[in-house]
Amino acid sequence: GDTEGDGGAAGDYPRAETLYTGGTQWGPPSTWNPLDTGGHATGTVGLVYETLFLYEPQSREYIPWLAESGEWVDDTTYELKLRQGVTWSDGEDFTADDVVFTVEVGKYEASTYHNLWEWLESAEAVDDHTVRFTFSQANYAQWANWLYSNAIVPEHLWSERSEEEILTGANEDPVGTGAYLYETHDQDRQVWKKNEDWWAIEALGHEVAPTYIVDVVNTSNEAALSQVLQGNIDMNNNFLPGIAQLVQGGYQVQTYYPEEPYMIPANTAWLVPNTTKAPMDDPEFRKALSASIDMDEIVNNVYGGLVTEADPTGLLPVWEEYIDTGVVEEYATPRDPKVAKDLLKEAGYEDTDDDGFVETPDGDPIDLSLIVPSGWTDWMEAARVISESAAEVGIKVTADFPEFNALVDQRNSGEFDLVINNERQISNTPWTYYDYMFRLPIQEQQGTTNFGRYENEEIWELVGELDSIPVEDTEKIREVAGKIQRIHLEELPIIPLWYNGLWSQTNTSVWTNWPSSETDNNYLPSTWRGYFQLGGILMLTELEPAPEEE
Amino acid sequence: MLKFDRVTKVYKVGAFGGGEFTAVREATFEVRPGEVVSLIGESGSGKSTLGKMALRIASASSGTITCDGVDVSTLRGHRQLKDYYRRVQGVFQDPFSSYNPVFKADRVFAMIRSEYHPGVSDAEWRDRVAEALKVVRLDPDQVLGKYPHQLSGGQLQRMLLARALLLDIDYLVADEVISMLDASTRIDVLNLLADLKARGMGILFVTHDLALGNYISDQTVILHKGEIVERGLTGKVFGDPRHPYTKKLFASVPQFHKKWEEVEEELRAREAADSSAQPYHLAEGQEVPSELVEVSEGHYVQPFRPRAAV
Amino acid sequence: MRRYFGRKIFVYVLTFFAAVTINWMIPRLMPGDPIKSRLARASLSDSAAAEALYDYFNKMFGLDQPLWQQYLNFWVSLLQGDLGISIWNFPTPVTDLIMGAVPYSLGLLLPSIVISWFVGNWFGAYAARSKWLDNTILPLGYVLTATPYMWLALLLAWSLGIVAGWFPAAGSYGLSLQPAFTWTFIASLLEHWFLPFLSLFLVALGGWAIGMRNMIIYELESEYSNYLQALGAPRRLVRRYAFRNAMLPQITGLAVQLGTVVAGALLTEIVFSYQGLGYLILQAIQNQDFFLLQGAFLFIVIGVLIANFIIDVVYVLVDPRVRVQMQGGAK
Amino acid sequence: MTLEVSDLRVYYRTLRGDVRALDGPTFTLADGEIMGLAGESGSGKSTLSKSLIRLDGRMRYIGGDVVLDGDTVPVWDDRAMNDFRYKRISIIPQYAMSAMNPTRKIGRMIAELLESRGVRFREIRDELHRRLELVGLERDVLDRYPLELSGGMKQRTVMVISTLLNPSLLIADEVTSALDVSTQRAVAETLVEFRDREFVKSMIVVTHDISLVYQIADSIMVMYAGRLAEKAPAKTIIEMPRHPYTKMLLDSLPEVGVKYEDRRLSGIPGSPPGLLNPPQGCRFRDRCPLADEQCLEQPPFVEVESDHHVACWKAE
Amino acid sequence: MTAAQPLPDPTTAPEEPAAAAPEAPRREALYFALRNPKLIVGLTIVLLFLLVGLVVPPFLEHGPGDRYAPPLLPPSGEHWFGTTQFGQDLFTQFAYGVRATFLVGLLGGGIAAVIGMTIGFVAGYKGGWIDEVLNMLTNVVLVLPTLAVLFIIAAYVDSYSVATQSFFIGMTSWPWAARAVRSQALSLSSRDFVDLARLSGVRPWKIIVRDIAPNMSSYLFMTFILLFGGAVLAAAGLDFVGLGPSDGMSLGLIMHQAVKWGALQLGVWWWFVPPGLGITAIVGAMYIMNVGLDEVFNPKLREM
Ligand SMILES: Nc1ncnc2c1ncn2[C@@H]1O[C@H](COP(=O)(O)OP(=O)(O)OP(=O)(O)O)[C@@H](O)[C@H]1O
Ligand SMILES: Nc1ncnc2c1ncn2[C@@H]1O[C@H](COP(=O)(O)OP(=O)(O)OP(=O)(O)O)[C@@H](O)[C@H]1O
Ligand SMILES: [Mg+2]
Ligand SMILES: [Mg+2]
Repeated sequence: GDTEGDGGAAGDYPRAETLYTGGTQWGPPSTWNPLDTGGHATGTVGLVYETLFLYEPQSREYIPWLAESGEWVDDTTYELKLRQGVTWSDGEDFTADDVVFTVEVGKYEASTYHNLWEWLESAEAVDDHTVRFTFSQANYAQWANWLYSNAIVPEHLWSERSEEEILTGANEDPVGTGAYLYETHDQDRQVWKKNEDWWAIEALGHEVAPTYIVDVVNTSNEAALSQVLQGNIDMNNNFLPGIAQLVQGGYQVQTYYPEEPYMIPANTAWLVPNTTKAPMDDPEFRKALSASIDMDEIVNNVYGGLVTEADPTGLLPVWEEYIDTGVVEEYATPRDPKVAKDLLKEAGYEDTDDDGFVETPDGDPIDLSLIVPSGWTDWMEAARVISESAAEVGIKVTADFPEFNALVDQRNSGEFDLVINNERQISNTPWTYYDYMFRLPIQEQQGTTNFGRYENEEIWELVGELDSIPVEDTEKIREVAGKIQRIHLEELPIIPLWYNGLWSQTNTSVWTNWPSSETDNNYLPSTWRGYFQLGGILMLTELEPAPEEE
Repeated sequence: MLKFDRVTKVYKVGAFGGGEFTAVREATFEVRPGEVVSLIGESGSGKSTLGKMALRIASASSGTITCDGVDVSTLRGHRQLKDYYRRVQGVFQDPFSSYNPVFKADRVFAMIRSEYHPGVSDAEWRDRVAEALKVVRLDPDQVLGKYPHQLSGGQLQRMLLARALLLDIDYLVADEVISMLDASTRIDVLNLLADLKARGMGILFVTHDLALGNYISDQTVILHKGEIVERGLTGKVFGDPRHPYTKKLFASVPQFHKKWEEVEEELRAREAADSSAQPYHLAEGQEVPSELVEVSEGHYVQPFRPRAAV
Repeated sequence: MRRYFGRKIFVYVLTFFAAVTINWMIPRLMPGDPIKSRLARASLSDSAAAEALYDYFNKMFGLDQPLWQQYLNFWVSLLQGDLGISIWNFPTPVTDLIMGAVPYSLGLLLPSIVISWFVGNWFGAYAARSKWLDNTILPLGYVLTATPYMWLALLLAWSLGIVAGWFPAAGSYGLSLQPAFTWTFIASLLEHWFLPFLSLFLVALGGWAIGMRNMIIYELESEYSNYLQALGAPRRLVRRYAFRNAMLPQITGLAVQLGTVVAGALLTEIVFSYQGLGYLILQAIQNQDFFLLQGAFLFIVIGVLIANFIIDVVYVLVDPRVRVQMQGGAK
Repeated sequence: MTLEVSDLRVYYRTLRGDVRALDGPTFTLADGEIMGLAGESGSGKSTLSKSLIRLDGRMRYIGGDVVLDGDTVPVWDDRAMNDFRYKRISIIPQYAMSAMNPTRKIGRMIAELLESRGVRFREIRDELHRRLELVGLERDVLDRYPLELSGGMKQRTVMVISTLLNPSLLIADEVTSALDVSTQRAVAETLVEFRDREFVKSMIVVTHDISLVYQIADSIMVMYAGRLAEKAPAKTIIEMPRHPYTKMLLDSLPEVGVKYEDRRLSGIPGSPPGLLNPPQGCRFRDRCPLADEQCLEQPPFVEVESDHHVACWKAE
Repeated sequence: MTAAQPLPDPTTAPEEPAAAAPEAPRREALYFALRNPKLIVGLTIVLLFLLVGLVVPPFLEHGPGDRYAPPLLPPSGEHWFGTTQFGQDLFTQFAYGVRATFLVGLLGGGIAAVIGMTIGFVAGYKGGWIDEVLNMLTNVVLVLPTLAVLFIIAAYVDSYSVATQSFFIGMTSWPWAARAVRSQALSLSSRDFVDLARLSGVRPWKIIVRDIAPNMSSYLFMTFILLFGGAVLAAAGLDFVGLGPSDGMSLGLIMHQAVKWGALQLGVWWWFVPPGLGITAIVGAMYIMNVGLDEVFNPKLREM
């Protein structure tokens, strides 16, 4: 037998018309509920269910999608015009009722966007294609984010469902408006089939290239790597080790950038100190720790150049325009062991007992544990580097690798010393990042934000202010962001490390014209959850079948 | 006096403890000091079981075994048992397996020393061992410091007897002590037992060889399938066997000067004399009682049906 | 005989109970919270929603109840055949997940156990008392048994899979296929099955060959072999008898080895990304999916117990010694 | 004359050299003769009996001839011996209790054994049944496993199996040692019966129990340390032994009726020499009360009277 | 994982009564030991690896985790076993891994041996209801799929060490040993010398330790070897799926990392071949040594 046969003509899905993706789904597809944001099968949102807008981060553009347009008619009222001629895959029309229904799902306490209703007062259908939203407080940034993040579900099918079914039901046989239809699934794959009646074909002239999309369940990165190399998977969105060698090795494997860093930065990996514990409650110590880290080692040796060092503010390159360079220049602590040592000395951290490690000014020994989930090999290596470089300046940090669950437990309850985290992704606004960094009030369990439990009312107010600036007002945003950045850099409650890539490796043997810095297909090459509406769907329209070989 | 009173032993049998098997049923007899009692029976008749019960290696299912009035089943704990073994000892059938092959043979003495005579000095101990070996007619130089496989069966068996002597015992259970030995060495061990008897020791001599039993014993107990079928003074049992099983045994013993047929002839002759009604004859349908019937003084026989079997 | 099986069944029930309890208990006593991790993976932006969801799921999985209650509930629903819902793969019932994986695991295990047992015994029997076979097969056998399952799997995946490209190195069937009764599908299934099977087969093979070789030497030296030879029976007959008798302990050996082989299969499945129970268990562990873990483990335990029971029965059937002894007729 | 053995030497190979377990016995066995082979443990009785049918892995044929009914028995050649085995020479092994395959029904085992020797089982089945009956066994033992039989039954079954092809020579090695007296007698008498019915022509009965062998044997041969000491008709051996060893041996055996108080018997002091490097000359020398200079030389095994052979210088 | 193969039928005691063997068993054993190629080869390999594990690490300049060399170098004079993706020296890792392997084998095998032997001896010697209960316990643990149990335990025990791992492995892998030892002890305790020891007033545990155990010392040793091998393989399995000890280096862990970092796909054979080979060699050599020992102690297995 030959392996090529697997992907060859013998199969049920013609190879030339099928796109194989992988790297997002870590277990058998089990739910097609777009409201189950963590669990739904890859493509449920994006391919089947669609959002009102898309947001293209590279060009910072909001692209009207199910909505034709939307605008703030006054400070607290937003009016949305819906696209006409959009139909659900069961033939029903897409209307304002669907949007209102979807927004109102947020009234359920367990809805992922329940907090929307803290500042949204009402959503009403003005007519079939107009929806008016009335807010008690206009959080422009969040609202813009909501508009492109959340998929609309059909009211005519969902309104009869119970709360439980809406929020957690498996929604087999999903009915959406999108470019693809549910075909089948199995333990190890999800198959989508092209929707020939997709509204965008006519309305926007977009046509997705693959007839079938088979999203393969990831069992391991290694297995995925094999599949990519053999051309069995066309696009994989996982961290694959050694990809640098492969891109240059003539395997028909491509990444967004043909050379370092190969990937588009997609999120920031942070070193989160627990600011409620000494000595991490001391900004000077935090800065010294940050300064000690040998980022070159991590970037070059651990990742082999696959990532880049993060900006001192931690903001992603897509938010470059919001970075106040002046502030950064003035307040950022350079990464330099000497600086670290000086900082320590000035703040009174000295090695009083001659064990090679500094003690607190009170003379207490310092022995910190840096936790990273067991099995996350790249992070484990990085943690080791941090531990080593901290030791170099005299800070004792031990890398520990608990199981992921144990780590979540420690992290959420604030029992840890140091943890690495990268939970927030690219978005339309740096607000999402600052919300993640500084959210107040601190709860007993910090489930999603501010794991370091950093309490600073001032900065949290500034974050709120940022939210209430219209998204077009870049000037104003930069100004407020600058203030935040200054406090952040002065206090350094959370230490940016590197930009994690938007891991994407593509094989050109069946499909070409993949997104690349070299061509004009610059859409984000990803099937990650939430990325179809960041341009992933448009990428599919740009794909071209590879010319016949042989 | 080592006294067995209605002793019964039931074993669990079948690979998984399914059934029960009565190895000894209601055995009653006694061993007096200065007397050899031979326990004769075919293989599996329960001889060793009786011996082991006397030695407390196995426990009786019912009935009592008393040693000079003390019920051995009441001996509790390590101390009491140890005291008991100071007075009652055993020697087993297979001299080779009675020694731990990885140690030197004289370890059997060392064990006695460490358990019973920890205070004795080396020199004195050596003397005592030499003394005991002299009694069993062994040369210390020849047997000490050697491994069991370097010694002959007779030597090993005699060392075991010497070991028992180190304890100054009153009773000895000798379980087929000579069956593994060669004809030429057997008799020496047998003579040795007889000498011990003369020193006042009570010996329970287990054997399946009638000739050997006859040679040294005062009392004879014939065991058949766990039951005593005949017992009494050796002279009487051998001279005037009554029970059909005993007779059958006699008829089967190979002898030098008589062929089997001749022996059978003799027995048949006696049979005729015995055919008149006897107190130990059972009527048709009568159960076998547990008590033996006294035929003449000191000679008991289990009641049986006449003509039942030879 | 009834008593014997009664006893065996008692041990099995006890084992089952102990195993299931251990498996129920350990994850729950350990740090971490599956719901929290599930939510953490979902990267919710809103902590209030997260909390509400947390409560919601907790209630749904019954994790809000006191431990003893959970334990009781567990047995009650277990006896009703309900293994609960997977947390990791919410909302798929655990039974579905397991049923999806079991055919693949069995498909690997049964052939590799059975074939290796027969072939191994055959080789071992041949090796015994033949100098050069003994010197070639034996060391090979030892190397094979000493080989970690996953390493052999890696070597095979790398050499025959990746380098030579003869067999696929991962997956259970071709990506372009749907399960169906077509030749293409079956061919693809077999192609994917072969390497994992081979690695399990090879490791087990060595053990059997060695075991057999040792056993048969004892048998060939036994009294009955000597007697047969003294009566001029040909070597063939003597060997046949010895082989048969040496097989018998190997049957019990099979029971003892079963756990090991299952463990090996788990590792092999992981190497080959084969969608059997091994992969499920690994996922369940990583996601602290109590219910799936319980289910998968339960399945393995039941499987091993049933297999053991079958072996017990077979043993009694084929070995007259045991049978006769069991009827209490030892003498 | 059935069997002629002359100067047969079979040694065991061991690390420390050869154990000369069988060092040149020469004797003959007449048609219809049952010969008892007695001697101390380790005197080479089993070695002799094994040499006549199959040398095991460690036995080494050194020299000597064996002639059966005029044909030379190639004891050194395992393959060639197959023609003799079972058909002309048969053995009841020392451990008859475990001589049968525990997992085969006895009947089936016999059938397979016979077929493998080129004998049609069907043709011999009736004879088999007859012989089983003769030794007092039901036919249905053939449908049983060895485990289900008692020791005596197993012993008799093996006897029947071994003699089924009417060999001219049967070797019975310690066939009665593990049995109790009554079974012992039955088995011993069966042996005689087999000879009388001419199932076998002649027989060597190995035992260390002289009184037993006296009951059935026509002649008795006594071995000592790998050599022959004495061979004579049974009665002669018992009543007029010539070899000092035989004498002492007989003197040490208690009989029913002899009591310690009446007559104290005594054993033979000392122990037999090791066979690894046996001393030159008469091997009984060290234990013999009559030994002198002459005994440093090996005494020949000579016929001192008709049918009475002794290996002793002192045998008058 | 339990033993790779069962010991020969335990009812045939390796040491037979020395009645017919006039030669000193010990001296004879030594004689055969020195001439048994299996034993010699096995022992040599084991000792070689032991040497690597014990002697080499202290002489190494770098730790097993040090990233100091260029990544993914194939084996060369400087880096005997090549380097990893991170520029770690694989020979260094290997040496440390071998050390851990022996540690796990000794500890895990040792714990299993202690438990198994204790239970086996007590059950075999005491008999009666104690035997019944212990047998039941043994059967229960025997039927448990141990690796699956280990998976569960390892997964949920927070960061643990090689010693902890060995402990768990030991706790789960003893049953077959207990069974084997029990049947041996059972047949030994029916030997007369045990009765004789009892008659000498020796306490039961002393009888077990002083009389029964020495008689099966070779058997016990062989049991230990098999347990050792089983523990090493089990640990390798755990390490391989990433459930190994959180600190330190082991051969299984090297394989784990090799696989994680795509060594198979990148053709970096020197990353995953040596560690597996190391395990196979150590365990295989142990097993071969075991046959050798078996032959030494078991006259029947010897070929002359
Ligand atoms: N531990 C045991 N469990 C079950 N049955 C036993 C046990 N020990 C002995 N028996 C049985 O009890 C009966 C009597 O055994 P015992 O050893 O007392 O016989 P014996 O007369 O000494 O025989 P032998 O002459 O063979 O030594 C035998 O049938 C034997 O099988
Ligand atoms: N396999 C062997 N290796 C070495 N020596 C052996 C072997 N078998 C027997 N011998 C020795 O050969 C001699 C004769 O042994 P054989 O078995 O013929 O004696 P035997 O007269 O049959 O004794 P027994 O009455 O105990 O059966 C003995 O000294 C014995 O130690
Ligand atoms: Mg007995
Ligand atoms: Mg013999």
